[in-house]
Amino acid sequence: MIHRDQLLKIIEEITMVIGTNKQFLTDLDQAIGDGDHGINLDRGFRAIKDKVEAVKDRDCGTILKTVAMGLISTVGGASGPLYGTAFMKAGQVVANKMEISPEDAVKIMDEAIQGIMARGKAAQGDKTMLDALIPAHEALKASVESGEALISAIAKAVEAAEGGVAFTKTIAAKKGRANYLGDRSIGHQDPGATSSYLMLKAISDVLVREA
Amino acid sequence: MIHRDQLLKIIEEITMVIGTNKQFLTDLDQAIGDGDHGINLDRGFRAIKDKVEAVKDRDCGTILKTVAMGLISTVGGASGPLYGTAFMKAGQVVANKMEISPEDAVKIMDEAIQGIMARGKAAQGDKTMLDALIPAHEALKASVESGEALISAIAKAVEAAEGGVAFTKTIAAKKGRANYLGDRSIGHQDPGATSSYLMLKAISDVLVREA
Amino acid sequence: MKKLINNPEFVVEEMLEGVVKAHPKYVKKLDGFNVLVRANSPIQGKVALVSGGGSGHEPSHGGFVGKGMLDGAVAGAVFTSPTPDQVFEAVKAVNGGAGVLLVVKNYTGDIMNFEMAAEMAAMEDIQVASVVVNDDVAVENSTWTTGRRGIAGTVFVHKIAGAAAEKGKNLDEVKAVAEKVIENVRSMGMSLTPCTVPAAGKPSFELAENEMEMGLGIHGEPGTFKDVIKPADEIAEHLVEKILADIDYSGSEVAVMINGLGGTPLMELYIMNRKVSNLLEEKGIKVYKTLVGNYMTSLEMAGGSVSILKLDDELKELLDATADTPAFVQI
Amino acid sequence: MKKLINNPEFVVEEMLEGVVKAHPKYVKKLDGFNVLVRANSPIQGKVALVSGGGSGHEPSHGGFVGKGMLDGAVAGAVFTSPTPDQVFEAVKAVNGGAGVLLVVKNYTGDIMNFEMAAEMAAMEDIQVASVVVNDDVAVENSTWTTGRRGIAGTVFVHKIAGAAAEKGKNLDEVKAVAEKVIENVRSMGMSLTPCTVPAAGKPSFELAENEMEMGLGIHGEPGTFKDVIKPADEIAEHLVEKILADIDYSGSEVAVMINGLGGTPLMELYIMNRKVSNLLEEKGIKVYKTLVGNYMTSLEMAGGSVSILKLDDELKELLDATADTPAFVQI
Ligand SMILES: Nc1ncnc2c1ncn2[C@@H]1O[C@H](COP(=O)(O)OP(=O)(O)O)[C@@H](O)[C@H]1O
Ligand SMILES: Nc1ncnc2c1ncn2[C@@H]1O[C@H](COP(=O)(O)OP(=O)(O)O)[C@@H](O)[C@H]1O
Ligand SMILES: [Mg+2]
Ligand SMILES: [Mg+2]
Ligand SMILES: [Mg+2]
Ligand SMILES: [Mg+2]
Repeated sequence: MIHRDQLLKIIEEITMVIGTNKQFLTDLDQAIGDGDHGINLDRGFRAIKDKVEAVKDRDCGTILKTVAMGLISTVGGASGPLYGTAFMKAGQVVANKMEISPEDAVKIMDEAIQGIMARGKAAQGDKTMLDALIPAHEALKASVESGEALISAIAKAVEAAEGGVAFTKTIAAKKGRANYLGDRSIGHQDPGATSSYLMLKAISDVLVREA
Repeated sequence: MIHRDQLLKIIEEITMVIGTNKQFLTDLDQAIGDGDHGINLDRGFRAIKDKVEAVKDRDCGTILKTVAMGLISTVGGASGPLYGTAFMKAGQVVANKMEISPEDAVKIMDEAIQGIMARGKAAQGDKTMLDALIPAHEALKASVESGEALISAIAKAVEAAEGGVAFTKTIAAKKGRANYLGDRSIGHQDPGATSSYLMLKAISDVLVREA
Repeated sequence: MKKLINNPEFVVEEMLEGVVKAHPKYVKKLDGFNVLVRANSPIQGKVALVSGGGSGHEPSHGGFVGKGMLDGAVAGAVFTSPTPDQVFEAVKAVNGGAGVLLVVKNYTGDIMNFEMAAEMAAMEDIQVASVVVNDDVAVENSTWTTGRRGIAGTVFVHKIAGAAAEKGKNLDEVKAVAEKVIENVRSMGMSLTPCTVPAAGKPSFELAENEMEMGLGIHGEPGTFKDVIKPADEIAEHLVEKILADIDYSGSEVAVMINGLGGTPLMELYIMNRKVSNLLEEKGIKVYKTLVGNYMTSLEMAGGSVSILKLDDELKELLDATADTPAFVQI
Repeated sequence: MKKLINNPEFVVEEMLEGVVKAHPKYVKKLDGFNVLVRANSPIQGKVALVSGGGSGHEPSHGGFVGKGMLDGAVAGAVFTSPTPDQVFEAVKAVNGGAGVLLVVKNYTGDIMNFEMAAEMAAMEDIQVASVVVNDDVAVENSTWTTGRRGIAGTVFVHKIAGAAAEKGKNLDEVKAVAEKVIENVRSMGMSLTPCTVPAAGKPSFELAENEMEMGLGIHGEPGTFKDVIKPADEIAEHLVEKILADIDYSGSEVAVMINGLGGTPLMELYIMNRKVSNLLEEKGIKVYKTLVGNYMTSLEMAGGSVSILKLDDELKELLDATADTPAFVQI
């Protein structure tokens, strides 16, 4: 179970991790995109701080939707609507709930991925954030269904996401700006897959720390 | 005496020397001007070649006026009208003559300097070509009046011009583009004074070689 | 990073303030949003055009807000698509009851953010239509990929669709003419130097002293390939060939745009135009109109793009129509 | 040297060809001369304006040939005053019997070459008058020196004197209004990078990554002093202060030009304008009109200049008059 207060810590942790990796994500995006991914996400997560603070006593759904709206109205670019949609879908899954069950977590990732795919029209193997999120979701789902504790299920998801990030190095992009480079994008890891991995890692880190 | 055929050789020599020093003069002009003095003069002297060729059987005056017109219509900038005027005045001194006497040479330099001053409104000490030409004229005049041979009188003029060039390093420009730099022009030798020195040196070299 | 700026975080806001100070007769800024609209917006009964995208492409798009072109321009962060709420505000501010056409360049971010704004507008019963410009032949078109980018050819869409709206055409008609422009315009660009996003603080890519990037977009991303710098004529030849290979312009009249990326002097753009113009003449393609200048830039990047638009009588008339905006005036 | 050129020796000729190909309705080139004149030159009974100078300042001056501005523009080699015969050809080609005004920028070379052209014209009984623009306050004015340079403020002379000529004023009147502009306009510039004359092949001066040149002209020459790069607002403050120290603008209405030197993006020029505009407002000087863009450049140099012109009713009316040229159109 992830309690509302843990969710708030997770959001803080993500904000911090994105801040620390702002330059790294931007550098990745300079190599095959337009060099703003870290700047975009950092601007977005810094902007949600006060908004989340204002709803910190509400349910998980409200908090996640607040994050969603905040990202949508400050990030821009491709990642803004995509992460915005993902958090929006996540919020719908846990509307009115004060805690997130392992099953909820699986559902959240499922819905988030569906949302991203509907909005961005990309598929696995297009060298996007989906290449981190889909394997992570599969790992999470398998672990939860086999009765593993959430903390270790999420650790597996993080591992799978990391593998997904590594995989993006081996392929050419079919979606996003990196697509314009054709085969020149091979050899570079996808910035969005990397930020997705970092967010999952942040979740895992908070759960471990709080355990 | 400088015979018409020697005059033609002198013009060729000047053309060559300007060509060889194109970059040097341009570098000097980059330091305190707009970096085109060598390019300008080189363009001009290359352009007069055919025109002089066409009047090579005529008198010294015609040849010098041809040089003048050629420079005026191809050099541009400040040095175009100034050197153009100088050669024009020179041509007037030896109109219809097949050779140039030592006295003519003194008169030529005198008239050329007057012409440059009338056109450019500069005076000695303004950090221009005049700072090479005026001392050169004085040395030439003194030597010729004391009965020295033209070849050694011109050598003295070259020496004086060289001193004039060195002097331009010590002063701030009052005329030409270098003036805009204020005291920042101190320490740099004037490109126009340098090209004047190089032309006088070319004359001297031809006379020595032909002696 | 050498730039005439203050804080990299505020470049867009400060720029927009500077635009409004310079051109109060043309544009006003929506309070709290990075949106410029015509000073006399909304214009009742006229279809309104809204475009936008990341900043750093000036004068695109704010410079084209005015009579005969755009009604509103939305400015995202540098090279970053604006957010849906900003686009939505622009739509609301310019809507004069006859509907709003969104002119979107084909980038995943732009598409999604403008799409979300259109969804918001639809919920408030504002009639909205969209067109997507994808003129860049450097990128192969395919349904499996993102497809061709939208670059400088977009300015022709602003001009021509803007003229149609000004003439009183309805939303469907304005959209149809915008689509006709999009079908008939192709572009390709190249660069000699990278550019530096203020917030990033360092150049977007590296090029050796003798290298250039061919086939690149307007967001500082590298192109499709690196090459040694060639003479302008050879570069022009390559760009024109790629464009002509994409649609058949033979026997037709065209408009040409030689667009500078921001750091290249007009002298060089005109040298490019000389060759482009000669090449088209050789191929029997008649140049009806030529634009040379910085229309859709990439910060201070040196380089340029060539756009060619195939014209018919309708497009010619609209292209020739009067326009009065800060960056494009035509009598 | 990274440039979109072919042979450095032919940049001016090739550029002019490109201009004529792009703007045949506006300009034609005189055969055998680097001179652009209006397509319909000479215009009988109208005072004609001729300007020019070295090339590399595009769109100055050829871009301003057209209705309401110049009749002819003479293009010298890059940064080198054109020769007298070229200027003389321009004068002959545009003279419509009402005389010709030469608009000369205050450089020794320009002065002398235009002066010689005027002497040639006088010998053929063409009525010629000259004005010399010297707006650059970076250089101290003194009868012992070359005096202030002519820089971007010259464009105001073209616009306003051009409008007077178009209205049918005679040569004395046009000259008088040009002189009024010159008396009332001041400018100052700065740069972040040097520029490279194509034939020279290397930058005109060196600047460290954190340095800028203040008070420099438009020919790639260094400025009056080097400084560490400051925020745009401080730079704007320095430029405006120097200008305001030179003539008293207080209580008056002014036109402002934020001129880019060629390599600086519009974004930065607008950020500069924001501050310039605020400073003038604070001092009670009313900005009547603002121009922001590349009007008088220095090849690909990054940087800009600020020009301020004090207006009266006559100047306002002429500034507002219609103009139709390749680089400046006003309805
Ligand atoms: N259609 C898409 N579907 C899913 N993810 C995408 C899509 N397009 C881009 N992305 C992700 O967005 C990341 C880039 O985000 P960002 O740099 O913030 O936006 P932009 O590309 O607009 O500059 C890419 O690395 C990729 O992971
Ligand atoms: N008024 C003047 N009188 C005499 N010589 C001058 C004057 N102005 C400039 N010069 C000379 O011209 C030289 C510069 O020539 P050049 O670079 O060809 O022309 P520009 O200064 O127009 O670029 C200077 O070094 C100086 O010697
Ligand atoms: Mg990006
Ligand atoms: Mg010079
Ligand atoms: Mg982006
Ligand atoms: Mg010069």
